[in-house]
Amino acid sequence: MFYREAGQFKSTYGADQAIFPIVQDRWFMVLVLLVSYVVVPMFADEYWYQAILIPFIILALAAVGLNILTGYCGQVSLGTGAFMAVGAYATYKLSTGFPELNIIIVFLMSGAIAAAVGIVFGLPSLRIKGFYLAVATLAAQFFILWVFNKVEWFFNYSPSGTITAPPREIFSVLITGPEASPEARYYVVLVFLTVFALAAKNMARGHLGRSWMAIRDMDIAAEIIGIRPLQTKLLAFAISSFYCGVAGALYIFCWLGSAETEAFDILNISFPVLFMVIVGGLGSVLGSILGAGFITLLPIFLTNAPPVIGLEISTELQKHIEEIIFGVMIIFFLIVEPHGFNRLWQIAKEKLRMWPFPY
Amino acid sequence: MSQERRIGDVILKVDNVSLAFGGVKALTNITFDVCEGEVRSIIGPNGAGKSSMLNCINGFYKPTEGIITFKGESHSQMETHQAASQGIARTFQNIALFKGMTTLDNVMTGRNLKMRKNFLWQSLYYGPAMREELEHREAAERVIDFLEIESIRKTVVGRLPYGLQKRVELARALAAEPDMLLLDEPMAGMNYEEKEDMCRYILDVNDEFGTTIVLIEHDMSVVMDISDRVVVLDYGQKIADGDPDEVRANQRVIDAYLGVQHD
Amino acid sequence: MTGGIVANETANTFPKLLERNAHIRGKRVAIREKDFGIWQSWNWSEVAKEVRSLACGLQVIGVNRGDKVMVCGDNRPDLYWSLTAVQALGGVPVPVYQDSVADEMQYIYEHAEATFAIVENQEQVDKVLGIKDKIPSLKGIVYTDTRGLRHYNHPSLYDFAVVQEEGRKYDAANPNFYKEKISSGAGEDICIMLYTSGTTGRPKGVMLSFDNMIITSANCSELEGLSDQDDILAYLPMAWIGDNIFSFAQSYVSGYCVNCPESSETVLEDLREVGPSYFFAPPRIFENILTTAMIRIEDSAAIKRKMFHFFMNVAKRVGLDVLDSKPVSLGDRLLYWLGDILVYAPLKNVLGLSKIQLAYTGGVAIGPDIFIFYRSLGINLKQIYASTEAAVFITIQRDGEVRPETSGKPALGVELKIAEDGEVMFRSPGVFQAYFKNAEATHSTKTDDGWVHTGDAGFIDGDDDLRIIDRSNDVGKINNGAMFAPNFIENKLKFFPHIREAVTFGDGRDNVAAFINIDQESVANWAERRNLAFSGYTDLAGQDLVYDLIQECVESVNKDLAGDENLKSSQIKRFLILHKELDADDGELTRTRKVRRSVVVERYGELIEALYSGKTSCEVEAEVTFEDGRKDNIRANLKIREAIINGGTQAIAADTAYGGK
Amino acid sequence: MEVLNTFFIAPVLDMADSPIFLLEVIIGGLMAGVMYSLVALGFVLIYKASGVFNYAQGAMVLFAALTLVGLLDNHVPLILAIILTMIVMVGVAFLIERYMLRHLVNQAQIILFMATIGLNFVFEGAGQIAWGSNVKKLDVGIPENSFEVGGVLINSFDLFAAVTAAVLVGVLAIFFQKTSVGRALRAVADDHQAALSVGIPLKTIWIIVWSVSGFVALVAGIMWGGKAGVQFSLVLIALKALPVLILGGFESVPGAIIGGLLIGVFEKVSEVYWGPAFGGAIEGWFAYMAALVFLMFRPQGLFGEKIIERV
Repeated sequence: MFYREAGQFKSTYGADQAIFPIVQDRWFMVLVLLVSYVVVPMFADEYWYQAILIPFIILALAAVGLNILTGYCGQVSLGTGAFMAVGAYATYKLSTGFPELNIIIVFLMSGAIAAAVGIVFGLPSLRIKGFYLAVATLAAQFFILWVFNKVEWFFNYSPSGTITAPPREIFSVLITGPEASPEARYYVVLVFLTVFALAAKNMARGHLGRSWMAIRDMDIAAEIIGIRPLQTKLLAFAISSFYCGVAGALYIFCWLGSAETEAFDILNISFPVLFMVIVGGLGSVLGSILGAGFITLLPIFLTNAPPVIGLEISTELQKHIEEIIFGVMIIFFLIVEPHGFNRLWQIAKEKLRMWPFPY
Repeated sequence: MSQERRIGDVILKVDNVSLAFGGVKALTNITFDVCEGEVRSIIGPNGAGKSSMLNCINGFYKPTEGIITFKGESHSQMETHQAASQGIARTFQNIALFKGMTTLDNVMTGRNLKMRKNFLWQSLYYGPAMREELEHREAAERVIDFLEIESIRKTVVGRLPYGLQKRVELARALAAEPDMLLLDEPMAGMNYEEKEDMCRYILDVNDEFGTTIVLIEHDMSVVMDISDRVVVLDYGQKIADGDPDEVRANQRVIDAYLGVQHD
Repeated sequence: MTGGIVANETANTFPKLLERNAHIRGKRVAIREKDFGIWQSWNWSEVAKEVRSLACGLQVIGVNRGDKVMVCGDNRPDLYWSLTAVQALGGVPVPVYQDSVADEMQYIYEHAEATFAIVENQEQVDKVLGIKDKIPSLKGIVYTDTRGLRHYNHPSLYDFAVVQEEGRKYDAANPNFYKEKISSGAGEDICIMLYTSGTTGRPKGVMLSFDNMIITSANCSELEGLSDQDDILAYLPMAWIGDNIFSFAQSYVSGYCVNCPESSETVLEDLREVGPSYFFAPPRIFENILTTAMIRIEDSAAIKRKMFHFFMNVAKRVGLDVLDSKPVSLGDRLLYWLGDILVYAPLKNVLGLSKIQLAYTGGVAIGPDIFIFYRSLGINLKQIYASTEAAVFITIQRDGEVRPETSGKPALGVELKIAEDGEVMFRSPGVFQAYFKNAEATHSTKTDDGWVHTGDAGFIDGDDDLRIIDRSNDVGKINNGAMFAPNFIENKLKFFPHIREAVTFGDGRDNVAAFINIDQESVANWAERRNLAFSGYTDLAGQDLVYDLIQECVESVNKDLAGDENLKSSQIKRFLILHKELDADDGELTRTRKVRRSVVVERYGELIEALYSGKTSCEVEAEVTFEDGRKDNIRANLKIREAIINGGTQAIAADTAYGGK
Repeated sequence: MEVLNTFFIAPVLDMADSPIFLLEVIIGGLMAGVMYSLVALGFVLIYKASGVFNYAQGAMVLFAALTLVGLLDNHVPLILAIILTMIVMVGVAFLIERYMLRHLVNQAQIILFMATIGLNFVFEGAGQIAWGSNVKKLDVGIPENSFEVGGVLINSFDLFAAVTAAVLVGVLAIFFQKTSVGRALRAVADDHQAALSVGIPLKTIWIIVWSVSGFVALVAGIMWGGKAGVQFSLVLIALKALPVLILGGFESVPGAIIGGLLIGVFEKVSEVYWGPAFGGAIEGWFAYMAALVFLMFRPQGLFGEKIIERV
């Protein structure tokens, strides 16, 4: 309905392969960026940053990472929490060990370390498929967290066993630790998400993305046309873990400030991030972000809804009701649109493009 | 009116190849060769071991015995993905397309082997990765044009009718610019007109690009018209080899096909 | 003459116009083609280079002044360039319908004394090779698409690219050749020859000069303000004069861009991508687009459907006035504005019509409902009255004065008169030179002082607009003495989306009867909605419910006719639905989809007699030609229906003998 | 050298030192293994019949146990409470079929898996709302004392649990092999279309299979709950069963049983003999690692057949 595509023809392959080949989509994207970079900071307060925006963005980054592995390459992973933990602990060790190192570089190095760990735990994917692999990734999840818990070197022998983000600056602005302003942290995570989401989209639409999808759709045929399964899968594991690693670093350094391994627990991270990917839509960068929004906002909404409508219930009861509603919503959503927000978005877009026709 | 096609030296030699699955012999001492630029058919009743033969040639199955020589390089064992990099492409009896991807993406995947820019360049997209991508898009478009599938370029292949999926699969194989193209029952399940079309495409590919074609069919009649030479398999053994007329006249072939249902 | 433009010496041929365009707007895109997935484009200087090398190459292979060069294929840039290249050498390009069967083609090649053919692909090459032995004058065939032709080693076959390559070499060796060649061309030279299929007899070769084409094009461009900012979609057959004017001549004159679709299957999609600003389509196509649109709307959600119809009613009420800038109340203006956001603009966008500044339709009458539909959406659709012999334009509806039932006022430079017998005649700069090798026909069509008989009956109404009644040859008399104008009635029938084609009879009869062809898409959709099972066209056409449906249409036409004193005797008394579609491949229609009455009368004489005999059904056997050239017979038992006739006139009273109502 | 000693020599020496203790550990592992088998069995049943990887199996155990405890707390006699709980589980199976499975037919397995995670939340929430979230003691009258057989100390509760589980497994095996419903279930597992074509309503099958696994969950709940109290952490025993599944195969009943026993023994032995070397608390991941290493060498699992891939 808002689309005016007549006359938007492509005379180069470059234009035809653009991420947003339609002018109206490009404008929409500009609008979204404008809102997130300019409008939101004008209105957001501490609560918005801390409770909603920053965790949403960080988890969206992790979801984009997991979607590369699970959505594009078809390898289900339940070890997201562990890979995030690797990123977080690596950042902690690097930034406390080398205080002079630029924190952004530390984040990226930590991502690389997570990628290396991801490759190791991706090795079984050559021989194990489907749920067997998913369960196998749980081995990574439990083992890695156990290591971080047991080996005191990782948390610098702190008696409480927690890691705490040291204050670090870029361009003389404090961006990590409890003293950093929420705006600064918001911008840091937002820039990371923007750049990484774009990079993910770029990889997904190139030959790399096609290799992943080929492996996902039919691994035998992919191999026969010359795609090396192990390399392709390991690269997906590496890149996915890199994303998760960076997200994990931001999780501690730009959001929680300090944490124990429990923060990266399967129930706190691995399942919710997988939810984000599924609810958002497998094989979609945009979907990952929408899914992250849904899964982060839903509990907040459920917590805040009863008081708003004047309902007084005990926190204990409310917690359980939330659980039920959350579960039901998930099931409902999967029934209504198993292909997630991305599909809904596509359908809506298609409807608008064909308006007033139904198809 | 037609000019004589140039048929060159032997490009593929299958020497004494046998294949067994835990005691069950799928192929027994098969020997034959394929010359550059020819259309070579492997025919035989269902279960004769044709697909197994193809699977051996492109490294998907490892022969228990024997040697396969392709372009002068001998190998008894090879990794599946290596065949592709040596210039062998194939299609499948039960279409093996990437169903979640568009026609264009499927064809582009056929060119993946030729694309070299690493993931860092790709994550940037602009620059070398884009140049590479666009170059290959152009090549892919030529294949799309050749097989006349322009109108379904951006359709997800899972939604296409059977005949078109077969054509997309051929396009994907062709996009790799193979020296040798293995076609596994390219006309199975097609009606008469679709078969005729497919024959034309196969001949055109052979003509236009000089691609060597090895194709499998269980329906004799279709392949006889388009093949230069035919190998006949039955129960995993070679029972005849020669030009279509010889094969047609061969008593063992007639016996093997007697009572075999044609569709 | 009223106004008009005279071409000057430096721009009086297309090769010269091309040089001019390359000079003054060299960087502007001249032509695009969707190929290999994107719109490949050539600017005017590139086109000039292509044409130049092609012309030189054709010189090398032996194209001479005055040679007839056949051009055959889909709308492709290289074929359009071929026209200019041949013209540059003083040859005459003869575009041929690409779907012609061998017979038709052989006749045209023989008659035109073709020396060369420039064709698109293997299919066309095969066709030409098939008749080559019978055409001694044919010296060579140039093909543009090499696919499948690699192993054809016929000595007279040339690859287009090779010809161009040879041309470039020749050009390098003879740098003045091309310039000299084109400067020797003159405005009065024959620039193109087009075969009109005609509803009677063999095709005639209409010869048009550069002046005919260029002046006519320039006049239209001036009237409508076309410029090099415009875009058009070239999708109609090149052998039809309209395409030659719209996609070639006018583009050279005005400098606008011509867009060639990827294939015939993707025309609608490509239309949407290009979003042309200038568009021509015969009524048939506008009708199809509308029918499909309506079918799709019926599939949408109830709310959307209601909204659509609501706003379409608004448009029907005020749209025309808005388009013609007439006063409209504020409320309506607001509603129309809202409708534009919710319905009209998106609808035009989906159909690919949103950028249209000027759209023409013509050739045959367009249904008023269809015409109004497009105009009320805000699309400036206008009717023209056109003819090959006039290089298209005879009359054009003027902005602000568009009424569906007229054909508009004379185009710039056109004089119009109605002969005493009611036949429309015109004189214009576009009047053709002669029919090739047919002085007799030339004489009977064109008077010595340049007036042309159109063969159509019409009159000029109070607003000085031309109204066409019918082909004057077809107009006859019913036995009660009333005038019988078959096309007029048939058009009324064809305005219903369910009716694709109609043939009426009545000349020398007591009453009017009709053959109907249903529109498969529309009726099949209608049937599906009613869960009506059918196995194919013939089965569908024979269903009682379909007969009921068509009967409603027929009776509604009758009601309409009854309102007119002159026409009330022309009400359709009996009709039948034909078991097969009338088809150009069977010779029943011309390639431009006009009914060949004589063929129909001859082939279906039995059915006509049955219509006038009082039988309620008739057995029929007919031959159909399939796409691959195979022929087969279809047997069917056709029902004949009676329709209600309104008003008691003598004629009707007379035929109560047949048991009419 | 020291590493070699801690990880390879010392544990073996320890074992050789006291074979009785080793036997005790192994028996303890078998007892625990039976419990794993029980939970894994629930998974396998559902996976076989409906292709659903039911993550909520653990929550079903908790839910069943909570329901039972709740009824017992309200002074419902034990037998009646068990029967009532069973009825509740059948009702739950019915609801799951009606409101979830039916709408997810033909969806990708991962979607079904995620849906069961959703189900997990519902079970957790609902169970705790209905019966509170405190740790509850479940006493169904099984003796808790230990006795000695040939120097090996055996806990009678564990023994009871093991016997119960073994009986249950036997009953299920008979159910699957001998009854028509059981055969139907196997037919569904092999081929949904075929099952439909012989006239077995898929819905019914699903309800039955979810009920049966509800019953298995109830038994597991009684056992685990009786031992460690009924509490939220029961949900986590699902995680215990997963290595069993990849070891034994998602579709293999014998795989679940043998795999469970193997994992149980392995886990106990490693905890006792290698745990200290690792610094303890290795039970969270050791079974996974072991199953993973096993799979690397035998991807088809314990009882799977070598797959010949065809194209």
